[in-house]
Amino acid sequence: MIVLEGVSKRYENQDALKDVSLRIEKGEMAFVTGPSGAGKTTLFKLLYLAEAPDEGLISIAGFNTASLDDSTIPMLRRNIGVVFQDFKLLNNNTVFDNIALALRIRRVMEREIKEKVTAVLKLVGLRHKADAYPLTLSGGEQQRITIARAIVGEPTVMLADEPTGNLDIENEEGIMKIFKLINNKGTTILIASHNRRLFDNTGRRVFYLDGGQLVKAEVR
Amino acid sequence: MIVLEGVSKRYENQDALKDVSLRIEKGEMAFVTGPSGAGKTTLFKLLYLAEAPDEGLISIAGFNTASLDDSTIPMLRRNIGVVFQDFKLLNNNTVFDNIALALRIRRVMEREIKEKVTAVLKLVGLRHKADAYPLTLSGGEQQRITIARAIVGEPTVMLADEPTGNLDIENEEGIMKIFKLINNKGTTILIASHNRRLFDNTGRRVFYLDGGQLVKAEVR
Amino acid sequence: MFSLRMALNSIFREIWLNVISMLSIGAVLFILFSVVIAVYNVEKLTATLPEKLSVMVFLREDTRRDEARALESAIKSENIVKSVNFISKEKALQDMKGFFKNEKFALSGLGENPLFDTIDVRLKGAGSSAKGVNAFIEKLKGMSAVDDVEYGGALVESVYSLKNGLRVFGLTTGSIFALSVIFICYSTVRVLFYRHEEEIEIYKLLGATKGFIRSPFFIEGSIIGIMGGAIGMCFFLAISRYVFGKLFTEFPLFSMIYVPDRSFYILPVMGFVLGLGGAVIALGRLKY
Amino acid sequence: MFSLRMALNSIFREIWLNVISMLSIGAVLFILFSVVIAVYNVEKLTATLPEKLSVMVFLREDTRRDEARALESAIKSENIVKSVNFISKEKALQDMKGFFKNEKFALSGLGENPLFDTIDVRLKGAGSSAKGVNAFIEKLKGMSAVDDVEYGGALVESVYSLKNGLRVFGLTTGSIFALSVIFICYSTVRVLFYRHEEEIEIYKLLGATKGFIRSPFFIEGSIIGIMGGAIGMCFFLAISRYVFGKLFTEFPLFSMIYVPDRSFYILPVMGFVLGLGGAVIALGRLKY
Ligand SMILES: Nc1ncnc2c1ncn2[C@@H]1O[C@H](COP(=O)(O)OP(=O)(O)OP(=O)(O)O)[C@@H](O)[C@H]1O
Ligand SMILES: Nc1ncnc2c1ncn2[C@@H]1O[C@H](COP(=O)(O)OP(=O)(O)OP(=O)(O)O)[C@@H](O)[C@H]1O
Ligand SMILES: [Mg+2]
Ligand SMILES: [Mg+2]
Repeated sequence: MIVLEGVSKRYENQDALKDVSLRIEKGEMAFVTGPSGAGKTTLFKLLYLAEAPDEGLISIAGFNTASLDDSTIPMLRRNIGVVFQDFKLLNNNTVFDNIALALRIRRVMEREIKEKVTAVLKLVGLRHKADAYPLTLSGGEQQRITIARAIVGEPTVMLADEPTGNLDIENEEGIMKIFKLINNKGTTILIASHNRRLFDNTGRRVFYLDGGQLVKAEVR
Repeated sequence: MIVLEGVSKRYENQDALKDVSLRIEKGEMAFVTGPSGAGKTTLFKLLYLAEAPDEGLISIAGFNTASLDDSTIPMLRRNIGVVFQDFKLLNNNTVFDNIALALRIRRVMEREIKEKVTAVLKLVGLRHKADAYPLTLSGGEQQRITIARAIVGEPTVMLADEPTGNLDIENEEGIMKIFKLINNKGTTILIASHNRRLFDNTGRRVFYLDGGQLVKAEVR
Repeated sequence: MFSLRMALNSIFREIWLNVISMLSIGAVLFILFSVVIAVYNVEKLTATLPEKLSVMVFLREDTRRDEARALESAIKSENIVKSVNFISKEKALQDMKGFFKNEKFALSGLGENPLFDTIDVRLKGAGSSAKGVNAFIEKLKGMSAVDDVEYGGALVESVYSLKNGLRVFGLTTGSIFALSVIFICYSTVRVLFYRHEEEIEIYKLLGATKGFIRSPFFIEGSIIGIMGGAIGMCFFLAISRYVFGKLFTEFPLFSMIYVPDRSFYILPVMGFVLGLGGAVIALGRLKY
Repeated sequence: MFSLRMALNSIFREIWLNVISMLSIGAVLFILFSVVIAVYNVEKLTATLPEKLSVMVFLREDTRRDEARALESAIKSENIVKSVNFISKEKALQDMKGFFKNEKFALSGLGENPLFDTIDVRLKGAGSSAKGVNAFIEKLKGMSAVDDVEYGGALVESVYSLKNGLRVFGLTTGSIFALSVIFICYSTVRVLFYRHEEEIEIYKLLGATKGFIRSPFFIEGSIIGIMGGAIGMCFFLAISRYVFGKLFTEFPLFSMIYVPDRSFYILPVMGFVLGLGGAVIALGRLKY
């Protein structure tokens, strides 16, 4: 489902990724970890096409990212649900509209949108915040809205970047349960996190990045 | 150093804080914890005067926050170093200028600024990022810049809101070491976090908030 | 429907910013419209100027009446001529006596009629130039029955100069102002849209198509433009009713200012075009 | 120093946005300046109009020369009068003969001089109104030596009407345009500053004093204004050199347009004032 072959990405004076190769199977749930600045977010940016690699090949959901034109990029992105590390919520829209946007982009009917958004809001425990604006939410609440937006469109691939950084243990467990549920339904999930609790003793594969290099891959 | 007496804060349809009373001594390092949306950030906002309480008395660094005029508010704020949960970095300024701002506000000489900023950047391990812009930094790097900005002015009180949410264990330990160091030099520190690692087995006091109420205070 | 909702949402969330921008587009369209009306009026005024030019053709004393008539129709057939009017020397004397009577002159002492037959030639305004008029006059002077030709001379030159100068001046000024105004409208929309950059980025990352991203902004730009134009129109109507209204009654001369019927309806249309155009340019080519 | 650095940093970080805003302030100041120059020229032109008005006072046939001289000095002492010129009937005949000679008339047949002594009275332009002129004429008519007074009549009315109308018209239009332009400048700075709101919030939370927060923005506003004004000035100079320059040679009449010496230096100053003022209003009262 996700294949990287010899991928490198460099910024002005820094190698963010160096010769990274990895392969994540369809329906797998895997983790990426590594110290701050290791390149986890950069890896995700390459996968959802916010950046292009300097070297190497990337394939996701069956597409080779190098050979995409302007009409297939949005289509591909609609197949990928992303939990952004910095949330990327629209501050001028309500929580409901923020989540609904992921469906409106897919031209879903308004009635169906209402149902689905209400369902995911319940799932992340924020149904009472549907009409609130993001800036009036607590950090953890914003993070859960971002997660809700990523899952509402039922993507085939999910990329979650530090999805529990602002969450307490109970919420963290709740979110991980949701991820497992979605994964069981067939969604391929890649989670970037420093939080070992998320992957320790799960029997999942964990990729270790450091200084942009893939230093280890093991099953925990 | 920090005193709250029967403090309540309500937003439109929500009690963010309900009748909270607590007292943190000069030179103490204490923790606030609680689930997402418990009111930790709201408590901090009251302390650094971004919001006013609906009821109750707050006193910080010897000032009663209810009786401050426009000229003493900035003075008080310069005595408080805040690590904001959402960082609040100036995206159009370099890392150096972001940190230096805390000193420029205090009318420190440029030469001294250069020294001090370089020192704190070294402390958080980001000296090589002095000329970078915040948006080119990783989440954890941004968080460390925010911490650097909070400590560079040597405030008498420090409020750190989820300061390690985006940090790996090594960086987390590094930051906590810095906090202890500062605390040993006399700075009163209040840290809000879900991360039990920060306060378990420290012998520090921990305040538990839930639904805006102070439900427990214990030494861990 | 959704695009419209998004656009309205965006406008209302920061209503003051948008109202300020609408007002400033309105103000600038109002200025443009006023200038265009002014240029138009000057044009209209100058267009009538040269028609008032007349050339007096004095005929030789010995010219016979039938020769004079023949000359008259020859002149009349010239392209440049609007009308001719033959004035016999008897009629000229008659006129003169009437004229001087009022003016406290007595011409009763005059013996023989000292005057000449003349032809009063009026020239066409449109399509004629100073050169053409001069050539025509030379031609007249060359005719055998013509004793002398009197015409504005320097005046002809300066009236044509004024007319063409005003036209060039008005059109240049008008175009420069129009360009400035278009630029200001674009700039207003551009700066206003700047705060949407992050929003657009998020839309893109979520997989929105270009059309989906653009439509709310096009609608927003159009609404701002139309509202701006409408404000400019109201502004113009208010001004023209109260200020000019007062001016007209106090200074009747100004009622000669002519605003083409309901032409101010064009302002919202212009606002629409500029707002939409501004939005199109401001968004530019979206890239993924 | 730091404030200046911050201001320049802010301008250069988003240079295009700022350049666009400067251009649009420049354009709008250019328009305003052109309108003011136009109004000024119309004013100047009309100010000279009434001075060209003259009143002809015809004296009774039996008026003695000394009486006439007395009357002349009496009229001269009137407030409204600029100059008087006594024309004896002998001189009038002389003039007339010269005049009619050219015009193909022969007045040799005239017996006795049929003309009258007249006083040609020229009126002051400034400070005179149609009412004052009419009152003055009534007064003249009431004098014993005066036979009749001839003056522009309706013309006097309409020249004064034109003069005052143009003044009112020019001043109203000018003020409305000026207000619009001030608003547009304010709006430009306001919208431009909108993106700084978060920044200001952060400054406040870090404990910056109001002065510290404001100064970079005031400097930024001033720079944008000055640059805008300078752009407007360059624009005006370029236009007046190339466009008017061509117009002047082709249509000499237009060289009568008068731009007060180096007055366009005022544009950067106006830009500065508007930019700074816009920044002051845009920032408003800072509250903690
Ligand atoms: N646009 C950019 N320009 C320059 N450098 C960049 C840019 N984006 C990322 N970097 C650098 O690349 C390195 C990797 O960044 P990345 O965001 O991938 O780290 P990360 O593993 O996500 O870290 P964290 O856990 O702190 O979020 C960092 O040192 C960062 O400063
Ligand atoms: N400006 C506001 N308007 C309305 N509600 C608000 C506002 N700020 C906070 N709230 C609400 O008050 C509650 C407490 O928020 P607060 O940010 O203090 O939580 P927190 O303890 O910091 O949570 P987290 O750990 O997720 O950051 C939340 O439910 C939040 O939605
Ligand atoms: Mg990251
Ligand atoms: Mg919080």
